[in-house]
Amino acid sequence: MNVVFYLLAALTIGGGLAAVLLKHLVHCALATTVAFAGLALLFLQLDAQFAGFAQILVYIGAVAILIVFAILLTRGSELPKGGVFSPSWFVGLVIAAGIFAVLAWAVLESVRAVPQQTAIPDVTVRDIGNALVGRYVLPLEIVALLLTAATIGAVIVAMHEKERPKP
Amino acid sequence: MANTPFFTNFDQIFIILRDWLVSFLPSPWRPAACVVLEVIAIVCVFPGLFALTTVFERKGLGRIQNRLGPNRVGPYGLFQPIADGIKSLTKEDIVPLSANAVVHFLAPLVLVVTVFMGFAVLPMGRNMVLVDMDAGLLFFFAMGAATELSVFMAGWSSRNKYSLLGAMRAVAQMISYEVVLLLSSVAVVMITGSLSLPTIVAAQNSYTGIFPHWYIFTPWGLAGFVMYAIAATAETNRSPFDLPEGESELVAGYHTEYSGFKFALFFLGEYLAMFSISGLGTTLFLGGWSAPFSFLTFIPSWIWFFSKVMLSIFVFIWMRGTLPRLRQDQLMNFAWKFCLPYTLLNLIVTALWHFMGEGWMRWVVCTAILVAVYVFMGRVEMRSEHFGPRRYRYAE
Amino acid sequence: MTTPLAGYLLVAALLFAIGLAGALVRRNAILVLIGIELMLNAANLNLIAFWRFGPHPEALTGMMFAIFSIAVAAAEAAVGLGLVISIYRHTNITELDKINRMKG
Amino acid sequence: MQESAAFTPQFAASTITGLLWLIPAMPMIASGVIALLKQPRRKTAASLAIGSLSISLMLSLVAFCHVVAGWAHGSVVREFVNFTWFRFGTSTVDLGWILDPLAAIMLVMVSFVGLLIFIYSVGYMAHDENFTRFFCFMSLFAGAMLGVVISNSLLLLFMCWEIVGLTSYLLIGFWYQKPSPAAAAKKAFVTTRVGDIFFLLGIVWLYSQTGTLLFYNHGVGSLEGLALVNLLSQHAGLGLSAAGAIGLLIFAGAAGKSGQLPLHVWLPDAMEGPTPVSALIHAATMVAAGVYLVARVYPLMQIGAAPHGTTAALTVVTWVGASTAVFAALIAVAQNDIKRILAYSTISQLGYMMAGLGLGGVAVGMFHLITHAFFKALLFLGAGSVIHGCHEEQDIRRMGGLRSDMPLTFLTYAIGMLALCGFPLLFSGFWSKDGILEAAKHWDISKGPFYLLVFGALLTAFYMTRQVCYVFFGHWRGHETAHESPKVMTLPLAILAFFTIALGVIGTPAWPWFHAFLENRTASFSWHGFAEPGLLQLMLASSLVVFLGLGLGWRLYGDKSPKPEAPDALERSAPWLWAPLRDRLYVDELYGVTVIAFYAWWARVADWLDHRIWGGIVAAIAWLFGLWARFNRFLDVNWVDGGFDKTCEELSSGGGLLSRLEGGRVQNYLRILAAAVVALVAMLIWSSRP
Repeated sequence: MNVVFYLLAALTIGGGLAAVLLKHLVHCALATTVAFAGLALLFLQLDAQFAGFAQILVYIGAVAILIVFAILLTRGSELPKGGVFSPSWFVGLVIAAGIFAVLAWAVLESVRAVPQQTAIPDVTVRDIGNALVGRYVLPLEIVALLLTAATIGAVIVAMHEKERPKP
Repeated sequence: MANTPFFTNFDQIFIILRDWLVSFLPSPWRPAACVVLEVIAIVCVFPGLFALTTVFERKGLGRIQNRLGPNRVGPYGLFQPIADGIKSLTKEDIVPLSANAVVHFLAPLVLVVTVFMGFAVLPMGRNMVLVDMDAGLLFFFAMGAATELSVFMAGWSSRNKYSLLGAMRAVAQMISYEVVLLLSSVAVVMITGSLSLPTIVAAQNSYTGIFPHWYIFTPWGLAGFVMYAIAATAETNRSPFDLPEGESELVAGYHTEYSGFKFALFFLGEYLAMFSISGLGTTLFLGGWSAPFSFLTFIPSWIWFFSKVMLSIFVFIWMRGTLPRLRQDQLMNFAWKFCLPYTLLNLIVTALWHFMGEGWMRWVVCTAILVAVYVFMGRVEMRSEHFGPRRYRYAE
Repeated sequence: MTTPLAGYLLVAALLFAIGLAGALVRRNAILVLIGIELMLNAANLNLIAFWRFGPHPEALTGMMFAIFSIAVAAAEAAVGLGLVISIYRHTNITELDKINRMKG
Repeated sequence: MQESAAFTPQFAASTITGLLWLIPAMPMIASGVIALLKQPRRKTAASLAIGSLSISLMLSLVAFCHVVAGWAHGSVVREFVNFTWFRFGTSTVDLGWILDPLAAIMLVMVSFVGLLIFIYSVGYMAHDENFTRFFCFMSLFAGAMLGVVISNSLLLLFMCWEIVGLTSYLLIGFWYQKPSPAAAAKKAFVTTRVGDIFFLLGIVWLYSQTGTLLFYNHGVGSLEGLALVNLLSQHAGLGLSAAGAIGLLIFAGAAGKSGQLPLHVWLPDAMEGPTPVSALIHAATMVAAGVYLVARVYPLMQIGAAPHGTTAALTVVTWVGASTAVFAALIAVAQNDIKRILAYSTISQLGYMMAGLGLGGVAVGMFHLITHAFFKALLFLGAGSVIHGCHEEQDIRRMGGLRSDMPLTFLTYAIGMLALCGFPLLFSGFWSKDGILEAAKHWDISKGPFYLLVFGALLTAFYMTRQVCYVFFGHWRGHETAHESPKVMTLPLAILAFFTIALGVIGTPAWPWFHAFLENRTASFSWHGFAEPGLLQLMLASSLVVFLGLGLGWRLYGDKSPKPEAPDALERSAPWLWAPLRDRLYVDELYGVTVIAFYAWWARVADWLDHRIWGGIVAAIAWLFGLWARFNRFLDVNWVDGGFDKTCEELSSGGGLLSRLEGGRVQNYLRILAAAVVALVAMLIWSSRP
């Protein structure tokens, strides 16, 4: 618990809030990027260097760009006529608040029971690599398969539909 | 000879200088002061190099195009960058009326900052690296990925169709070639077994006879380096892959609406990206700061590093002077249908190289596979109509 | 907030709630996807925090989970956005409350 | 060996042995690549196939030279590389490859003949639209055949063996749109499968007895001392040792592949495939694989024999071979299809090889295999050239006089025919057949095989003369004029013809280089080889037999050019003999009335059971249920429906209410999900409070 943590938490939460609340979709996407970056920095603060950099590489380098592309391809950068929030936004807000309340309650109730490790874990990239191709090789291969399938699926879904002759 | 105190001191002169400066401070402050000093050094040296390179590029292009290049300001036009700098600082900073001001302002900053971050993990000489991160290469690429966002921000916030088109082209191109860039570097990681750049250099810093063990002198290393160089050219939007800035079509691409100092920042950012990507290429394939022959090790390591980087910059300039621009579809097809498969193959070959063990066999087999596939893909696959001349539907 | 772990968990919970709120209250499908990404990220933060402060960080379980989750999230984003684009091509809308037909 | 990692072969052997796997791998890779090519990429396909096989040939030649050099310097001539494929429990399954004289000779032969036939096919298949598919299969075949040759493990051999069988099936049925090739392919596949069942049984037995399937493995392989002694000491009944019994089972597999007597029926029908296939697979290489297999496991069959003695297993091999030789030769006399005659001739010659193996050892049989491969490939390719030149005509009665129309084909065909007949001194076939006859003469057990084989030689000369007279002499009786084939087809003919003559040099009694090489002795040239007692007389006798056959043939058929519809010369003089021969001695019919009839009967029984017994039961049950259903309907219509109608109305109105929940609005779902989560988590925490 120190200043850095509070700053990063504020950055992340602020980014997240902006992402949800801003009107303009591109602004939302950029705010999401801020939230992603804040999270990556939080990862670094948790001594998870590899995960942090992977987060930057994947989320800022790929997912954010993907979102931006999607926004521009769907003309999402123009403001919709019927407002950006759904008519029943209040219900959603209440539910989300309920979720937070329940989660925070759970955290505060149970966190004392968890033993805490304070020493910085000595984990190198080599360890992660060895674990990936050792103990976690099956998940790794499944993820590889999933990514391939997702790539092909995304291409097929987004591909131009062929003109079908009208019957 | 290389071990004599004089040469060692000369090699480590910056380290010694830093330690000497820091020794004036109380010891608890020293580590922080070290970092500050190093950051100052990087922030001073590379923009200085950038200034030099602009002159170098304009003169070089001038020679290629059979003209003189800048020669009015100072001896041989050497003070030209100072004049340019003063000009861009004093020009009016125009922000278009409909532009999204905040994003428009942030874009060049994000670009320059992320590009500067990349230098943090580059070893520029023996012991000369800002942070020796365990995951240095990943950090470098993470920072490289962040630059794409700044390009998009610049293009979108300008509210100009040319800017937006240029930005979309640039982002699409950078994403496509980033895959190739990353995968061609992974080959090196596979052999070295480390993502730390100083470790990668150290792995190449040994000699057989007088010849060094640089990775470019292996079949997979050469193939990887060629792929890396192509991807780096595309990644930095340099000719012949400079479509995002193609002035004949897009005015100036995503920074059309920038002027004055913000434009200078974009300019700086692009050149810095060029330096950092050349530095990474040097580190990965050309032995980083190690000398090209064992009898030249007495020359300080940082001189080698910077000469290799400047050599790559020269190649960039040379290509800009000689090659015509590609078309967008050719560019994308080339990335996804040639570079990517070939880089993946290179990874397999690298694994083969590793598992075949020492001996001449692996040289023959790896070279044969790479050359055969290169010829096959180049001659057979690239022959299809996507890569050939475009058929104009109405002009013929 | 007596321990650092609780702080990270609370940040994660808040981010999760924000993401959920985004997914629930916005009309645009892309924004819903952004909300889902935020929720996934909050989960990742939880995983990393538990890895860091848990009893066996050298086992790497939480870290691995987070890395795989990042990879899966990338796939999810690609497919999700592909779907959004495809639906937009088909119907010219991206507002979720108007997309309620069960067939094409 | 056992400690090493699973995928790292031991490269203790020389470099060429370490690289031996490349020889089969090249054509296989080429086949895979060709399979991916588009149909019109003919040139690419052909050059890939031919190029890969040329590389294999070069590597084979290097390997051959390596072995010859090792043999000449008296050093080790058997090298092998073994590795563990997989392990279960403590036992491992090892694979490996081997380089020894036997493998080296076969390698060179297969890749050389294969290459020539590939080149020939470029011309022969030029107008076929499935050109690429053809070369894909051919390459796969070549790869698998080379794999059979180099494998040092019975399992690996079996795998390649089955691929060879598969490609044979695919290539026989290459023109599957016609019914007869499709049927022939099926017949070949099923028939050889019968042999392979026995082969597999032999493999399993061998593995259970010795725990390894490697042939040679530093003294612990299944063909080496310890394992053999162990096998010999066990009795398998019928006076056989386990070694002999396993050998016989493996021989059954070989018999299936090589068309030995009970299982020969598929080979003549296999001629429905394209002619290069007949030449490569069903004459030169694949059918010889059986002979090669027997030669490979020869130690299993031979163990326990006294010096110059024999074993029960070898006796069986001999008798089967000798009877096949005569049996097939008899049938060949009365056939009219040019390729069918050659097919029966192949069966007959395979019988000679088997008999040679049983009588005189590996070298005698293998020498005939090699020489036969060349001249039979030559004959088939010549036949293909004739068929091609006569516009796909295969009936020899509708040819004639091609001597002047196709001079080059005639010349080479004549060379091949004389070699097959065993024309004295000049041709390789003479020397190899003579070796078998000599071995038969010295056999102690019975003189039966000797007489059978001599009779076979007479028949061979006779039917080949008949064929040549029909095809090349007399005058043209076909429809359109014949023409000579293109260069790409005649060149392989000329090369094969050259080797048909030249190969005889390495196996004469004066300089038995081939036999010495296979048996790892030193070879020296001396005329004293002929001085062996009885040898010259035997040579004279067999020459006389050949001349008798040739003369008889010429007397009956020479230059006469009978009408296509007219009865055959032999038919006129001996119709009682002709009919059974023309009908292939009724073997197919025998199988038809025994095996197939039995199966058909059994199928009819099953059908009857299905219809009457099981069907009856089912019908009865169905009837009962029908009754029950009628009763139910009565209940439904009168009592239940009214209640249901009411319920349905209620349900549909309630469903209308519920369907608002499932409105296809994703966010509603998410909302309900999240609310449920809130409720559940709250319950969970509440209930677990202390």
